[in-house]
Amino acid sequence: MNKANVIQELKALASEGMPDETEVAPVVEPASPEGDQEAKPKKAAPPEPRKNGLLEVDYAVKGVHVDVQINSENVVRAAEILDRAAMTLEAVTGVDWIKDKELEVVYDYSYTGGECLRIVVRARIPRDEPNIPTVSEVFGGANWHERETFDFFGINFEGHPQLEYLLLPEDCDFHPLLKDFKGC
Amino acid sequence: MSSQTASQNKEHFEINLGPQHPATHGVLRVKLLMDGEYVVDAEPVLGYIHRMHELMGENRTWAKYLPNMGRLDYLSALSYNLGYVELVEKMAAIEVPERAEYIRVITTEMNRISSHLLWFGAFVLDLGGFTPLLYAFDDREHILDLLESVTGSRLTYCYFRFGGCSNDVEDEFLTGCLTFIKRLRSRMPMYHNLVTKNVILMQRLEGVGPVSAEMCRKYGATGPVLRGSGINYDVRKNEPYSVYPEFDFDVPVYNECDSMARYMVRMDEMDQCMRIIEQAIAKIPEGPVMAAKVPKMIKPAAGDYYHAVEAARGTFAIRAVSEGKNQAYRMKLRSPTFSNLSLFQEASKGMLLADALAFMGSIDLVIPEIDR
Amino acid sequence: MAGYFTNILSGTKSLLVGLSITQREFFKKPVTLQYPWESLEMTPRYRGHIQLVKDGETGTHKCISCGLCDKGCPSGCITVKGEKQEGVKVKVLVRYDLDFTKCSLCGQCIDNCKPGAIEFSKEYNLASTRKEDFYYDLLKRLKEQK
Amino acid sequence: MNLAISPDLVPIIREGLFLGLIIVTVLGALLATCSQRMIRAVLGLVVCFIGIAGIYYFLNSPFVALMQLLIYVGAVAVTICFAIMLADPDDDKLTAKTPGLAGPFAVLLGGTVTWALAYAAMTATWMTPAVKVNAGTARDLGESLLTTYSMVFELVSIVLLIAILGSLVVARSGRDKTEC
Amino acid sequence: MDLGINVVEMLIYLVGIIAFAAGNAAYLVWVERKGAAHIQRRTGPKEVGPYGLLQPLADGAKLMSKQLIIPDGVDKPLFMVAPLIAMVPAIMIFVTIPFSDSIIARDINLGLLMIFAFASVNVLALLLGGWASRNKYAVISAARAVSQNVAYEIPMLIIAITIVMVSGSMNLKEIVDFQAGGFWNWNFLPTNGNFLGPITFVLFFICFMAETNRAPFDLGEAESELIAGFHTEYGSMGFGLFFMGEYANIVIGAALTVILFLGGWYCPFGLTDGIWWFLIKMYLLIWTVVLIRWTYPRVTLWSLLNLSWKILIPFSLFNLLASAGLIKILG
Repeated sequence: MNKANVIQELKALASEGMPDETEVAPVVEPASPEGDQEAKPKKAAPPEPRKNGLLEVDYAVKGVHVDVQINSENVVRAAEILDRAAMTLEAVTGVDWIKDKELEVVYDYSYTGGECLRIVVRARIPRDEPNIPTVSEVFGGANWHERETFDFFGINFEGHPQLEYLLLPEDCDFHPLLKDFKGC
Repeated sequence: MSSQTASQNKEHFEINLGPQHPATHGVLRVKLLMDGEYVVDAEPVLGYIHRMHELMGENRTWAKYLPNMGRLDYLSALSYNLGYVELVEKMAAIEVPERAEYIRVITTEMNRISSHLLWFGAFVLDLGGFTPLLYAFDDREHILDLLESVTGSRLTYCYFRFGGCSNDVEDEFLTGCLTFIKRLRSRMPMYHNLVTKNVILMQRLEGVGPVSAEMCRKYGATGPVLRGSGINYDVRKNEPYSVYPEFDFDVPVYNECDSMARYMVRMDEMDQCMRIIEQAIAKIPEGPVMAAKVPKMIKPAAGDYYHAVEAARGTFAIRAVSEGKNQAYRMKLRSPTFSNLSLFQEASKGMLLADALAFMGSIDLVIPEIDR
Repeated sequence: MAGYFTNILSGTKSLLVGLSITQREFFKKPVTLQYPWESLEMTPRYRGHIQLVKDGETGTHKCISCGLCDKGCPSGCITVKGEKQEGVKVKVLVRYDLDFTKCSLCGQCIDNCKPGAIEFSKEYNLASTRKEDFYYDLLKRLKEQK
Repeated sequence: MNLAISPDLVPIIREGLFLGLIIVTVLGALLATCSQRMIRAVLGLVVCFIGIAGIYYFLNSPFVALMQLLIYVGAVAVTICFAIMLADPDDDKLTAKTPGLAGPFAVLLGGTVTWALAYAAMTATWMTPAVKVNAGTARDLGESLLTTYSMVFELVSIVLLIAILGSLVVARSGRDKTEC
Repeated sequence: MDLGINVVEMLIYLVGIIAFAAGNAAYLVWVERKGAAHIQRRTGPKEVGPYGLLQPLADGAKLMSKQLIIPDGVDKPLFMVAPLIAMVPAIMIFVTIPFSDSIIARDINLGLLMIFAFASVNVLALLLGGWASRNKYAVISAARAVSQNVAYEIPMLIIAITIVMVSGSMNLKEIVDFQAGGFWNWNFLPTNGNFLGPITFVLFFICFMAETNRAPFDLGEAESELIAGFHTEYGSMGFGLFFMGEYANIVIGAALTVILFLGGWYCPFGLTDGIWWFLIKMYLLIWTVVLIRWTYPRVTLWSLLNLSWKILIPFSLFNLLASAGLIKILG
């Protein structure tokens, strides 16, 4: 595994499909805790949804080394890059950003071969059309994680071999982790 | 998935392991498609004790979510406690006094031994040997007594607090730990003679349930399953947290990739736990067990946080998304056996029914943690 | 062929060793506690349900009805009701209810309690078929305590 | 007090026992042929075998009687059960209706056989009924097998060997599993 | 056929045998529970009577008073008959067992063969019970039990044939009498011409455990795999009969081992021969069986069959040939 190479490839992937590549460069803000950045402007103006791009964040604070946001159609390519780097998919999950009308799918990758490296890949998809390609072809373990995410958020993983309720009962018709879920 | 197409074969039939089957510790159902004694396809069906812990995490303050940790994996509750408090301490930048860190390590490792002992007993029970279970319980009882004298509970601990531990430990506890270690050391040869070296057990475990390192990687398997496949990965070593870097311990790794390897990893891990505890007791400093300044209402800065610890069954990680409020915006619990179990379907194909059970036992399942 | 015989021999030996271990354990004393006839003394830190601490001097509780235990309880199983009474500076506790069916014994109420008015009881012989039996009125309980 | 059975009663008991065994045998046979479920038919067969074993015992050949039990009940019936279990997974499907002509034909055939047997039994001249060749013990049996009947014994062994080999061949080609 | 039997004697034996079988079944359960408990450092039953000695009676009363549930969809006649098939042959076998020189219900010339003949019927009970239950676990269990019993009957018979050859009789009493004198005359030593003496004794013991479906060969009722195997659907006395049949079979197996290898009622030192020696030896063997059950994990079907075909049968066959040769040479 070559950390620099992986970062380079992911960076390239993240900058792909940016709305306007020449204008907005991917945000690269090492060291500075990204949390403050997001927290402060909140009081002034409603926070903008995060732009695609790669951040090398402070591991001691965030618990991850690389945080990259990409377009939803690129998650499989990201998985392939990380698979080639012999990384493991630890978990797939979602976050409901209801204010931005977006759902975020988060992939946690880690490296079990020695040096500690954790990479988080995220992709945002519109809330009313929650479709994203599955990475279960690349990582078999994603199968269950994606099913779980489907349970909780109703995200449709396209091409998933068995997108059924995993933890919730087969006949339920709600997705509890959506922020507009009001109990049943 | 394939069960529909495969079941058209007339010679195949389906049987259920669980949810009321004596082989599934807890409530797991595995739909087995069998061809005589051979497993054609095995599909675990989860969710029988799903409690939506992640949603609870979004509705409670950071502090109020603490007791939930003991309910995830009730056998090594302290590892989960530790993972959560460390995450919140990281988020809120709380300094933990050193004595508290040592106490955390001692109690967590004791808890890990008790978890492994219970697994040992239950595993041999799965294989049809009843007696080792009760010998293991005898030893485990001592741990529970010790931990009860410190934490007040016997199983679902809620002992750690943000910034330390809820109370200090006495010297009796520390000497008690040392006495227990002495006792367990003297009992280990008995376990090995009775169980590990038993020819029947070896026949049942050797070469059964092969899980290659590559498969572990693809499925995100961690913990003893990964280490039984020859990969030296332990969060305590690779990504040190708490005061683990100060201790000298080995990560047992076996290359056989079979159930026996996983068994041996856990047995050796108990030895290593004892080593850690001994060193911790020797080094434990005096001082407070709670940080001087812990904010009343914890409001971590907005952003994503991730923290992983080594629980008894593998990497337990929490991803918390904070919006700067006193409760989480999103709380993702990444439990190790969820990933470990997910490889069961692929790995168990073509196994004998009895071997599939041995394999399932060697993964060491704790269902509440899978279902969350 | 030699492996065939050594396998049989070593296997038999391991089986005999196993038998000797269990036979040896057979003659040892049981380690279990005969529960209804014997019972354990709970350790000082044992977490039973909470109860109000009896103040040695005044013979009553120390609760100031601040409600911090109530607010900090993850399961919401504590209900504290205080009342302003004439001549007393702080609110006077009139009811302290515990719904033990929900309690997870995390101890946060006790951590939160500034005056140290509540503690864990040492009761563990709790069994009932009705859940109403686990709704405790702690003030009443305190009065009944000697 | 001597409660030993009086000598007068012995023949009666003897006849009664013999009749009882015959009834058990016939009932078992009837159960085996009439029952609609295969597995119950096997049970009938077992009952029939046990009756026959009793008759053997009655006719002073305990060895044959016990062999009947050991081999027919303990092995053959079990094998048939096994075969049924393997062959017929959904046994709800009871025996299909036989064509109309089968019944009369069966009666005719059975009647003819019965008549022929009865006729043979009635008309044949029985020289020495139920010859007691030897005591029926293992030693006698072994001796006669290895002296008088050695040729037959060997032939039977060869037949059995061929049967075993044949069944092995059939069993191997029946299921071609690549692994396991 | 000799019918000059004393009716009173017959009745006494009948009642005695049934009482012996039932009492043994009941109290072996107690021994098993108490023994297991002490092996595991527990106390076991201790409330009903002193040392829980009345526990078996309480268990029996409980089993008998329970409702006999016949699940929907089972093959009712077979379901009812199977427990009987498990119990009756077991009791029949006791008829031929010589407990001492004089205590034997019926001294049959072919006693050994009779034991094997009736013991082989036992398989049918498991098979029918499992099949009639209409339960997948029960069917798998029945299939396992049968393949196991068939596989282990072969070495068992071969070893028994060796003993018959050595002692020249199938009469159990004569086999025991052949071993009269001290323990050096017993068949488990090679002194009598049983070439691999102790080994065949162990092999026979293994076979007997496998035949009675005892742990570690309890594949038929492997509770972690098949719940309770062939008696999953049985409750009340249906289960009770299966249970009694199993324990009766253990007693028979131990008795047979004592008769064939350990000199029956003869004292090891040629002194006070009598039924007590028979019982002492038998219960020691039964205790070993209990101890084994609580020590080892369960074997798998494949290693079970391997054990039979790769170890037991070759050894027993070799022993048969060698013993025959020995007898021929020594005359």
